[in-house]
Amino acid sequence: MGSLRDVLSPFTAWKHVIETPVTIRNPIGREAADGYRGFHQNDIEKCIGCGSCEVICQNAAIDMVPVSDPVDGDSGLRPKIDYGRCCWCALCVDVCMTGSLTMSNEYTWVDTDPDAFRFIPGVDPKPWDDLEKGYRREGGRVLTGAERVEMGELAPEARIDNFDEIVAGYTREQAMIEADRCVECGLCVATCPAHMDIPDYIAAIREGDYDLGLQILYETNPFSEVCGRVCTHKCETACAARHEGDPIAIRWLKRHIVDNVSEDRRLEIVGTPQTLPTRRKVAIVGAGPAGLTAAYDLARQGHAVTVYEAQDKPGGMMRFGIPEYRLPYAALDRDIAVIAAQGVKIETGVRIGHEITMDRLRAENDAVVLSIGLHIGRSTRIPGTEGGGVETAIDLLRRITAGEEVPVPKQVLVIGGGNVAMDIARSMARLQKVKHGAVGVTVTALEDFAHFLADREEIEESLEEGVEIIDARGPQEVVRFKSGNRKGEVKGLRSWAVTSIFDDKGRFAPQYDQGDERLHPAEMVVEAIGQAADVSILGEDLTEALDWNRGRLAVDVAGRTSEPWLWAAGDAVHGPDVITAVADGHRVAASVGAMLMAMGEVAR
Amino acid sequence: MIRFEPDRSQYPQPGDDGKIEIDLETGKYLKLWHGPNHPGITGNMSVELTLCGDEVVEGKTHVGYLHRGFEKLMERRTFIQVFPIVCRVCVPEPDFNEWCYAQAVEELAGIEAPEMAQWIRTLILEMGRFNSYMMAMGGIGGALGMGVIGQWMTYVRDLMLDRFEEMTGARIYHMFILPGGVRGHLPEGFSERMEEVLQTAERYLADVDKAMFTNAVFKARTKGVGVIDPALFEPYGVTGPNARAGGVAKDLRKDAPYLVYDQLEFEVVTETASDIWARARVRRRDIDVSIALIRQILAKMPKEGPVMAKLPNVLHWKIPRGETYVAGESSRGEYGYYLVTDGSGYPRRVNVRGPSYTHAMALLEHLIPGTNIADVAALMVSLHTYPPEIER
Amino acid sequence: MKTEKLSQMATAEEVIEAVAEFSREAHSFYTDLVPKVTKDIRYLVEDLARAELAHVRMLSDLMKSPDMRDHLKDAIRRPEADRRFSDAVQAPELGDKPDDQQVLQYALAREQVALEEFSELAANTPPGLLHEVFSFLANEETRQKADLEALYYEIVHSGGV
Amino acid sequence: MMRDLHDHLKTRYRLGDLAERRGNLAFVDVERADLRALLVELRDVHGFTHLSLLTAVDWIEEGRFQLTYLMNNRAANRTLGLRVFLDRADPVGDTIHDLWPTAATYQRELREMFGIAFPGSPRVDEEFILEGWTDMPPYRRDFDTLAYSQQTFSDREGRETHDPRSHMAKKLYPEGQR
Repeated sequence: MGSLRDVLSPFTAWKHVIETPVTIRNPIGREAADGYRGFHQNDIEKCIGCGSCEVICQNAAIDMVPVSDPVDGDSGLRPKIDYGRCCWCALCVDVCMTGSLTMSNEYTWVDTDPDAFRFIPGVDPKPWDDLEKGYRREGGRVLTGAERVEMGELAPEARIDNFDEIVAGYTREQAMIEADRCVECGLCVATCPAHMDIPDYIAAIREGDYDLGLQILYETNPFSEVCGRVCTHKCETACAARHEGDPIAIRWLKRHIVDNVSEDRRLEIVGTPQTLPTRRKVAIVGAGPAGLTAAYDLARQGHAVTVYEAQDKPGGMMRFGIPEYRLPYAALDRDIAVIAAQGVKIETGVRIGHEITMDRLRAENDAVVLSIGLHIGRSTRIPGTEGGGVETAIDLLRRITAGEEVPVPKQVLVIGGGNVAMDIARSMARLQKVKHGAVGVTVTALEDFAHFLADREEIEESLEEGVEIIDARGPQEVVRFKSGNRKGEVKGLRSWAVTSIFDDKGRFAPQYDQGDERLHPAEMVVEAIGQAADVSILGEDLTEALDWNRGRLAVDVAGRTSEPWLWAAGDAVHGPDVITAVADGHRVAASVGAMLMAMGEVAR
Repeated sequence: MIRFEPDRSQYPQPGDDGKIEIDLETGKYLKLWHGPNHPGITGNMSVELTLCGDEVVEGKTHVGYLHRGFEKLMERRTFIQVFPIVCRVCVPEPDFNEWCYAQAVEELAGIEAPEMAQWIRTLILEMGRFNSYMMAMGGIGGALGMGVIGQWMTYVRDLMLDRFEEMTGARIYHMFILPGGVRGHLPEGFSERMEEVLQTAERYLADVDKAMFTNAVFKARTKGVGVIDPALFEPYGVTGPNARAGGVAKDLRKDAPYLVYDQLEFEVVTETASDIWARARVRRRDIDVSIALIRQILAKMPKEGPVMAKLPNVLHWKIPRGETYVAGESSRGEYGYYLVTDGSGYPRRVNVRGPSYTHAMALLEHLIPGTNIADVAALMVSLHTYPPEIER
Repeated sequence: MKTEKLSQMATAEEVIEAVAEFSREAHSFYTDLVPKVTKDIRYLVEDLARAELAHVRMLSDLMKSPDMRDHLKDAIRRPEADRRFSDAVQAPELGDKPDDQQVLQYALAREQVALEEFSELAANTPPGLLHEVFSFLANEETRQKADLEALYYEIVHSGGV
Repeated sequence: MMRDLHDHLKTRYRLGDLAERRGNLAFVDVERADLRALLVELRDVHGFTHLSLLTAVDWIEEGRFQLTYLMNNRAANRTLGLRVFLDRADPVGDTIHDLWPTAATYQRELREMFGIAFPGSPRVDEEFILEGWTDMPPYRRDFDTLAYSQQTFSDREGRETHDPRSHMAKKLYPEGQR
C-alpha cells in the first residue's frame, strides 16, 4: 500500500471544478488562424486558366471549366473544386503560376446539398471571396523554376567589329534546366501563329530525345532553325511562367534542338516525300518563309513546286532583311536545304513581271502562290528626303547582304523605332567600326521608350554597341547644306519633341512641342519606318481583276484570292513576321493541296 | 498490497513445443474481441482474446480497419503529390511522416533544406511529440478509469494545435514540411504565445503528477504489471519509450542526431522497471524534455533566412535510381521511411517503418498471455501504438 | 466671290456655304481621283470621297433645319484660317498617279485646315446655337483627322520586322 | 567504417559492391544462400542487433523481387541494408523469425502484399490486413490500383474537365490549321 499522500493527492483534481470551462460555447463561427487553409479564393482576372492546379492536385479534386472565351495567354478556363475530394494541402496555391489562387481562413460551411460543395472559386460568389485572411504562400512560387537560364552572348566589344552571331545557344545542361521550368499548360500553342507543339518539343529536350524534338518541330515549322534565332516569340508573351518570373525561353529551346541534330541526321529524320508524284504543278512567287513553307508542304504532298525568287539567293526577308549577326546565312541555308531536298525547284534571279509574267505562270501551272513580302521601304517624305544621302533601311540591308558597297559615313541618323531600325543601326555601326574605328549612329523614334516597337533586347544590345537612341522625336526635315563645297549634301535631321504619340484611346495622334527643336547632325539619313509590298508585279489587268481589302490583297481564311488560281501568303498579306509567314505558308498549302486533290478526282 | 492470485491448475499447460492447444469445444475458453470499437483500444484495431477465466491465454492482433494502401498510393503519385498524403499515415503525430519523406526525397535528389527550415522542422517535430504524449497520457489515464486526465490532456493538446494552426495553416494534418524545406516562417509573436501554452501545460502536468502518478490506485494497477523483459527489446524491435522504460538509453535524437538535435541540449529519459508505470513515467518525463526543447529551439533558432531550397519543377520531377532510409525518434520510437527511386517521376517503393508495427503485433501478442483481462487495456495503451502506421 | 470671303465679317450662311463648297470640291476631287489610282489603294480615295459627301449632306441638312434658319443672317467674324482654307480648295497638290501615302498626306492637310476653321469659328461665336454647331463640326473634324492619323500610322509606320 | 566492414565480410560472403548512401547508411547485394549466416554474424559479431525493417521492392521489369533487410547497429550508428533478390515467378524467401521473432510479422505482410512465401514462418498464411482478398497481391507493381478503384467505385456524376491546350485549339482554331 502506498503512502497517505498517494491516496490524498489525487483529490487535488477537484480544484478544477470551480474553474471556468475551457471549451468554446459556440464553435461555429470561431475564426481560424490568419494563415489557415480554408475554402479557396481565385482572382479570376489574374488567373490564366493554365491548369497547373489541376495537374498538381493528387486528389483529382480540380476540374478546369470554361468561364470565358479564350484569348492569348488565357485559356478562359477556371478551376472548379470538388470539396468532396480536396484535402486542403494547398499545393494548388503553391504551384499557381499567377498567384491568383489562394485560400481564405473560412472553414465552416454547412449545406444539405452535396453538390453545393463543388464550385468555381471567384466565379460562384461565396461569403469568403473578399476575406483578407487565409493561406498565402510565402514569397513567389517555388515549385517551378522562376528564373530563366541566362543565354551566353558575345560581349559588345567582341561583336561590334564583325557580323558574327551574337547568341551562343544553350548547352545541354542549360537547356535541361530551362526546359524543366515548363509546366506544359500549352497556352503558348494557341498564341504561336503556326501553333507549334511547344510543350511537346520542350518535353523532348527534357528526355534528351533530340530526334523526337526535331520531328515535332518539322510537323509545324520547316524554319525551326531560323525561328529558333529570330522568331518574334509571341508564345513567350503567353507563357504561364511570365506572371511570376521569366517566361520560358521557348525560342532558344527550339534552336537548341536543331543545334543538337546534325544536318545529315536532320535530312534523315525529315526524309523526302512519301507519296507518288501527282503531276500537278504549283508556282510560288517569292522564296521567303511563306513561299518556302508552302513549297515544303506541297512538295511533300507530291506536287511539282517551283519557287521563283527575284534575288539571287532564296530566303527573302530572312536573308536580306535580318542581319547576319542575328541569323547566320548558314543557318538559313540549312533550313532551305531540307526544303530543297523535298524536290522543290528554286529559281533565283527571276523577277516575275519582267522575265516571266503572271499570265505565263498562270498558264503553265495548276496554281500560283504569291508570297512576295514587303520589300519597299517607306519614306516619311518630309522635306529633304528626296536626293542623295537618304536611304531606306530595307534597301540598305539588302545591299549589305548582297555584298554591295554601301556608303559608310562617320555619322548616320536612323529614323524609326522598330526592329528594322535597330537592324540597320547595328549593321551600320559594325561597318563604321571596321571603316572608321568608331561607331556614330543615332536612332530617333517617334515613340517614347515606354511604347517602343523594337524588342527590349534589341534596344539594350544596340545601346551596348554604342548606338545612340533618342526617343520621342518627330522628324521634320532632312537639312542639307545650302552653300559651300558640300552644298546639297545631308547636314542632319531637324526634329521636334513628341509630347504624346497616342491619344487616350491608344490611337496614333502625335503632339509635338515645336519649341523643343533639335538638329541631329548626320551625313546620311536612313528611314526605317515601315514597309510596303511591291504589288506592281501583278500588272494592271490582274490588279484590277483582283479584290482588295484596305490596301492588301483580299484573301479568304485559306489565303485564296478572288482569282481561283491565285493564293497569297506571307508579309504582304499578314504583316511582317517570320512565324506568321510560316503559318500562312501551311494554310495556303493546305488550301492549294485540297484544290489540286479535287482536280485529280475530277480528272479521274 | 493485496493481489488476487488465480488458481492456475485449471489452465491449459503448454505442450512440448511451447504452444498451448486451445480447444474451444471444451467450454473452458471464451473468445473476446477487444476492439476495434472499444474505449480501451488505441485506435482502429482489435485484439482477439482467448480467455480462460479472467486470464488471457492468447491474443491475436488484428489490423486493417483503416488500411488505405498508402505505400501503394504513393507509387502512383509524383514526388510532390506524395507530400499531402504521408501525414495521414499517423494522425496524432503526423509530422514525422512529412519530415522522413521530405528528408528521404532530398537525399536521393541531392537537395539540402536551408538551415532555417531545419530549425522549424525540429520545432514541429517536438510540438508533434508533445501532442502525441498528451494523447498517451490521456489514454493511459482513460484506460485506468481516470477520464479527467484525458480531458486535461486534450485541452492542452488543443492549445498546441492552435500553435500548429497559426504556424502551418492546419490543426491536425499540417502539411508544412515540403521536400526542400518548410512552407513558411513563424508568425509574429509566435514564441510568446507558445510560452503561454507551455506554461499552461506545465500547470496541468503538475496536476497529472498529483492525480495520476501520485495515486495509490494508479500505482497499484501499473507497477509490476505488463513487464517487458529488456532481453526482448532487440528480438522484438522495441524502440523508444517502451525500451527506455526498461533502462535502455536509446534515442535517435542522440544516437543518430538529425536536423539540429546536435545543437540542442537534452537528456535521454529512462526508467528501469519496464512495467506500465515505467512506460507512462518515461513519457511523462519526456514531455518535460520536449517542453524544454521547444523553448530552446525558439531561443536558439535563426531569426531569418530562406525556408525553401530551390526545387526542380515539381510537375515533372524525376529522381535518379537509388534507395535510402531516413529515421527519427518519434514519441513511440524509431519512425522511418525507406524510399526507393528508379529514375522516374514516381517513387518505386515507399515503406513506412512505424514503431507500432512491432509493438502492437509481435510484442503485444507475446506479452498478452497470462494478463488479467482487466489489465489488457492498460497494457495496450502503455505500448502507445497507433494502428495506421501498422497497416499503412 | 473671293474678295467677299476675305472681308472681316460675314453671315453664318456665307460661312457655312463656304465650308460646304470646300467639301463639295473635295468630293469631286476624290471622285475624279478614284479611277486614276491602282485598285489596291482605291478604297482609300473612295472612303475619303464618301466622307466628304457625308459632310456636304450634313451641312445642307443643317441649313434647312428650322432652328438654324433664324440664325443664317447672323453676322460672325470670318476666321483667319479661311485664307488657307480657300487655298486648299483652289490648289490640290497631288500628282496624277499618287500612292496611298500621298493621298493620306493630302487628306490630312485638308482635315487640318477644316479643323482649324471650325475651331476658330466656334471660338468667335458667343454661346448659343451657332457656337454649338461649330463646336460640333470642329469635334467632327477632329475625330476624322484622328481616324486618318491612325490609318496613316498603320499603313506607313508598320514598324518593321 | 562501412567500407572496412564490407571488405571484411566480402572475403567470406558473396557480396555486391557497397552502395553508400550516407556515412552511416549503405546497401549491399547478398546471395540468398549467404543471408542467414551473414545476419547472424552481423548481429553477434558486428553489433547489428536491431532489425529496423524488412520489406520488398518489386522490380517487375527485371523479373525479380528485392528483399531489403535493414540492419542497425545503434551504438555505432550504422545501418546496413542487405538486398536479397528473389525470382519473381516463384518468390520464396527464408524465414528469420527465429533470429528476430518480430520478423514473422514482416514476413506475413510480405506474403500477403507481395505473394512472397516464407516457409516455416509462424502464421505466415494468416490474413494480415486484407480479409477475403482474392485478387493478386496488391503491392505488386502489376496490380493497378486505379483500375481497381474504377471497377469497384463509381465516379461522381457531372464532373468534366478541359485541357487548356486542346480547349483553346477547339475554340480558337478549330480548323486545325496544319
